[in-house]
Amino acid sequence: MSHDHHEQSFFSKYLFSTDHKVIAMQYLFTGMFMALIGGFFAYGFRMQLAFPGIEVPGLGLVTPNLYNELVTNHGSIMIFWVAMPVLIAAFGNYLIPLMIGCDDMVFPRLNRLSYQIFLISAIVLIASFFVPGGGFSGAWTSYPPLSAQAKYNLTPLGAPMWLTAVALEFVAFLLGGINFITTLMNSRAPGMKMWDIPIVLWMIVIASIVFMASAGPLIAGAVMLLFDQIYHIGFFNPNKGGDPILWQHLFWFFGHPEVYVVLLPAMGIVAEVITVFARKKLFGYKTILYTTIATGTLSFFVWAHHQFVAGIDPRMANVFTITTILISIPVTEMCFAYIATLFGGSIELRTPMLFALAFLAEFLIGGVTGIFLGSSGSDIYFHDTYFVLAHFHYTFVPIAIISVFAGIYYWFPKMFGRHMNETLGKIHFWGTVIPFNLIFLPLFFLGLAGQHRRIYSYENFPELAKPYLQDLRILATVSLIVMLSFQVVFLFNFFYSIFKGKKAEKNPWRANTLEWAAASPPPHGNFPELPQVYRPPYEYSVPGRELDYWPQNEKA
Amino acid sequence: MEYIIERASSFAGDIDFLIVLIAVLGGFWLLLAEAVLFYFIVKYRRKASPKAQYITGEEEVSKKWLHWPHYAVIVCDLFIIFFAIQTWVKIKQTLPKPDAVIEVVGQQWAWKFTHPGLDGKLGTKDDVKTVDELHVVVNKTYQFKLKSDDVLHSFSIPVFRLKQDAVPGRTITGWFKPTKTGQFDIQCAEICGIGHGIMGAKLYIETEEEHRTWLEHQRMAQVNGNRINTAKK
Amino acid sequence: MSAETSPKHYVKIWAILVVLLILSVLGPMLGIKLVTLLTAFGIAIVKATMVANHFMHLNIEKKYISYLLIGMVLMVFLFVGGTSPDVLMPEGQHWEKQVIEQPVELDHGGHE
Amino acid sequence: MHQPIATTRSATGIPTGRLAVWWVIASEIVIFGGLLGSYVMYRLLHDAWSIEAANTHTLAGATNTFVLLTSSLFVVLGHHAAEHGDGKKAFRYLWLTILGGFIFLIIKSIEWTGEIHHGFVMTKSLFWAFYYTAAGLHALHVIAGMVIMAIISFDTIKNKNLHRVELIGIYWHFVDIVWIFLFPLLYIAK
Repeated sequence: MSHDHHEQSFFSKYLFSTDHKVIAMQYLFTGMFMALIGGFFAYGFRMQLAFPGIEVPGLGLVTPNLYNELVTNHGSIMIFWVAMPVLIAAFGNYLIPLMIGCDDMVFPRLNRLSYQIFLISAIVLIASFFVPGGGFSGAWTSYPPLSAQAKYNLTPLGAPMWLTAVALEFVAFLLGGINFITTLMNSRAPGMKMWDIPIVLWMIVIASIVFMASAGPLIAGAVMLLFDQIYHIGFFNPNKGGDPILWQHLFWFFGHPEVYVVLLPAMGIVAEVITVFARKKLFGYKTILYTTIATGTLSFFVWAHHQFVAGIDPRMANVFTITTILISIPVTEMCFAYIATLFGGSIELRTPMLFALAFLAEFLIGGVTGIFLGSSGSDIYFHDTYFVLAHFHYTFVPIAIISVFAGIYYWFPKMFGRHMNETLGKIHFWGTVIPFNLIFLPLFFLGLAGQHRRIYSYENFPELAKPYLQDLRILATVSLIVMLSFQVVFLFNFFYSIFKGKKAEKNPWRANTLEWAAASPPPHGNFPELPQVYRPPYEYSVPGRELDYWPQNEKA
Repeated sequence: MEYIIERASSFAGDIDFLIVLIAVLGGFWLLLAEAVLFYFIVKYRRKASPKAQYITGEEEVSKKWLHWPHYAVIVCDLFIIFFAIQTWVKIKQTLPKPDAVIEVVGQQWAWKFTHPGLDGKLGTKDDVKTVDELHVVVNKTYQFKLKSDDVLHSFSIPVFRLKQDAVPGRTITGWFKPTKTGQFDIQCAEICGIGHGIMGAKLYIETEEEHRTWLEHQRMAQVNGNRINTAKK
Repeated sequence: MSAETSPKHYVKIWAILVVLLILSVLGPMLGIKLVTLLTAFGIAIVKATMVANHFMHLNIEKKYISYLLIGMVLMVFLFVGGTSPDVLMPEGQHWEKQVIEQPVELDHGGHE
Repeated sequence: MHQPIATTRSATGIPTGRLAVWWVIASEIVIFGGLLGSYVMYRLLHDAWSIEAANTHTLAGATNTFVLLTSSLFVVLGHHAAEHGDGKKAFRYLWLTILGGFIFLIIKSIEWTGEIHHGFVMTKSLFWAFYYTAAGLHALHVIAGMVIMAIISFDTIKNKNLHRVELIGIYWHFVDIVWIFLFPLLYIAK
């Protein structure tokens, strides 16, 4: 297995590696880099909103066009180039082979190709900020005709480049997804049955399947939109017989399942973390799995709730209201099961656990506020207001930021063989979670007051230009800056610990799953001897056993 | 809701009721879930509970702790669905007989309104066309025909709790009935390009007399304008 | 070796497919709309199933692969089903759209 | 580079390569489905499109269907040969299949050249836009299949990696099936 100890050059080891762990790190670092860009964009437009017309330090004057460009690309980056690569690709690549006890992904070269395409897509996106006319500024939903015709969006190069980048990114994740699915289906360690698979893997793979089934129409749609932009065909141009609403359907048929594509891996990471730090068996493993499948399936039936007032037939809205409210059923059941897991546990509040619990607490808020938007009647008012924005940030920030931190703090000892500093971790935790709430709670209120989205300055709307609303905007902006600056603590902790952190043993958290049976960090080939599996993954605190954990690979 | 933003249409109250209903039902479950979560975190922290219990959550005894709250959630869901659809049907799916019809057209980056003139009919010679100014009479039912000239826009009047996207190539019909006089904001709530942030219009809800005066004033201006134009030629 | 995977069997399937193809071309020549639809799309479905079953060996593959592929096809139908009230219809409840038919000009040059 | 152990495992009973090809096809179904679904909806809305569709060349389409069906036969025969360890024969069949792909593309290009000369270009109307987009996307799949097949064939002749003949075969049949649906959608329904 890992007997070939030939020296690899820097390039073949880090840039063109086929090792799933290296590829996972590539995804992770690319995602972190993109997150910095996305965060910087958020800083740019929040500064403009709080102090309209000032020279933003480090960015300059935010013109209306730049403002649109910033919000558009902030959204695109955070979803396509941060949440997706980190949650699915980085954790999926790192965890799947280790947790099912095999040496690599089934198609290592396909895996490398997937990352390379992803990297190109990121480069195309970044390049699009510097072309004449600037980057795309028609919102991440990219509704035509605005996105389709340069005479409307004024970004003749930025728009097609943005679209190309998104399409490439999809191709990358389709390839990656195929790899994940086949690996989990076929390459499990001997003895690992369906119910022995750690829940995080189930969730990553179900998310990949959901992604695969939903992204197809949008890939076709992206080709159509690209032709509209370049050749002025008019697939979505009503003056040529097209229909702009079709794009909205194509987009949201993908766009809504996408929410669950990133939610599921996050829930999975949280499941791993809370079981370990509460020393508890996961409450209702099968229930959680079934609700996951139900959520994944139902997520295909709800897409048009993004379009209630967008010009779709009002009769259809009733169908989508019902399905949308129904999807709350499996999701609440899942959340209840997670909370029930804590019952009777022995909770140790280490940094990963803090982040995992914060995920649950914050995500509940995001979930409940979603009901306002899923019910057609109240969505008439809330559609495209800051209420929507605050709602989905209450889901996406827990998903893409908080749960990712939980995962990084938890698996860091495995990834780099060293521990991250606990004190700095806790400082980082409070410095992230408290400002996070202070950013978005005011935005809920602004949304209730009727503040609509993607407006660079509210001075043109007397009802929204009231001083107390402006105070709320300033509060949100200041909180954002505080939150962003606390990420420096994380970055320092992260890079310092890679080189200088306390050395970690093989299984520092006394966890059950197979990745902890490998050395920290695992060598090429992962395991000295590929493990066998004898029991389910969450056998903590089993009565009659001296140890409170029972690794999956330990012979009875 | 009306403490945050005024209500000025006949159906604003319905939407506010729905919002409050969801806030109460959802808020109850949210607070309950958060309370249980934090109670567990405190009660079962390592110091207070050094040894964890072994509960699979697969037996009926423990599963019922999931299921019963869950059934209760479903009942709440049904309530919400019922009222959501009721509100939706009232606002978007029924068209009460209008007292007047207006035409609203969005373009980059202004709202164009066509009011019926003194004869009360749309499509006649004395129609009054305005840009970024909508004048309506309080307590009259209006039907609007919404169109767009170029890209998507969204006709949004927060005090009415009304929002409807304008789609190029389509004519979408809707209605509202103002219930309060005053001067309010009209927004464009769908990104429509570089000038999206300036695409606001004014809504004037007037009494019958005020509206008549305004119409007559407009008529005079129009006649004068025509005279000037003819003189120029 | 089973009869399902012999060269003879493949040739037989191929022959049937070619006959079906000829039928599907001839069918529309009758000019009856229903026949056209039936021969064109009915036969397409039959042909596709035959290729899938006998050439791709879905008939002897694990069942869940078929379910997977059918599931994906159902996804497409779901998408079309949810979208068609807006895209397929010229008008609906309280809305209508102008349907622009592009004029057919046969002598139009190949340039804009 | 050596193959990871992971690739050789088969917990489902389906070899990894074939399983992956099924998933590739699953993802392709929705891509083509999204495009064709949009086309069908537009087509049913616009009556005038059938007049446009009358300008397509049914005979060319039918011939191409025949060519693809025949190439499908060749590739399945190639798979049969490969299963019995006859790499040389499989190699011949693979190249016959590639030849079929070539003929398909040649007919396609003659057909398109004629149409473009008559002014039926992509920008003429949405029907032609869909016509070229859908058939073009399909043609790209044909080309990709041919390239992969050519690469595989040189292993096959050395009796190496014979299982790959089946994998490319399944993909090729899928490309065939897509055409089976494109043909009536673009050519016959008038």
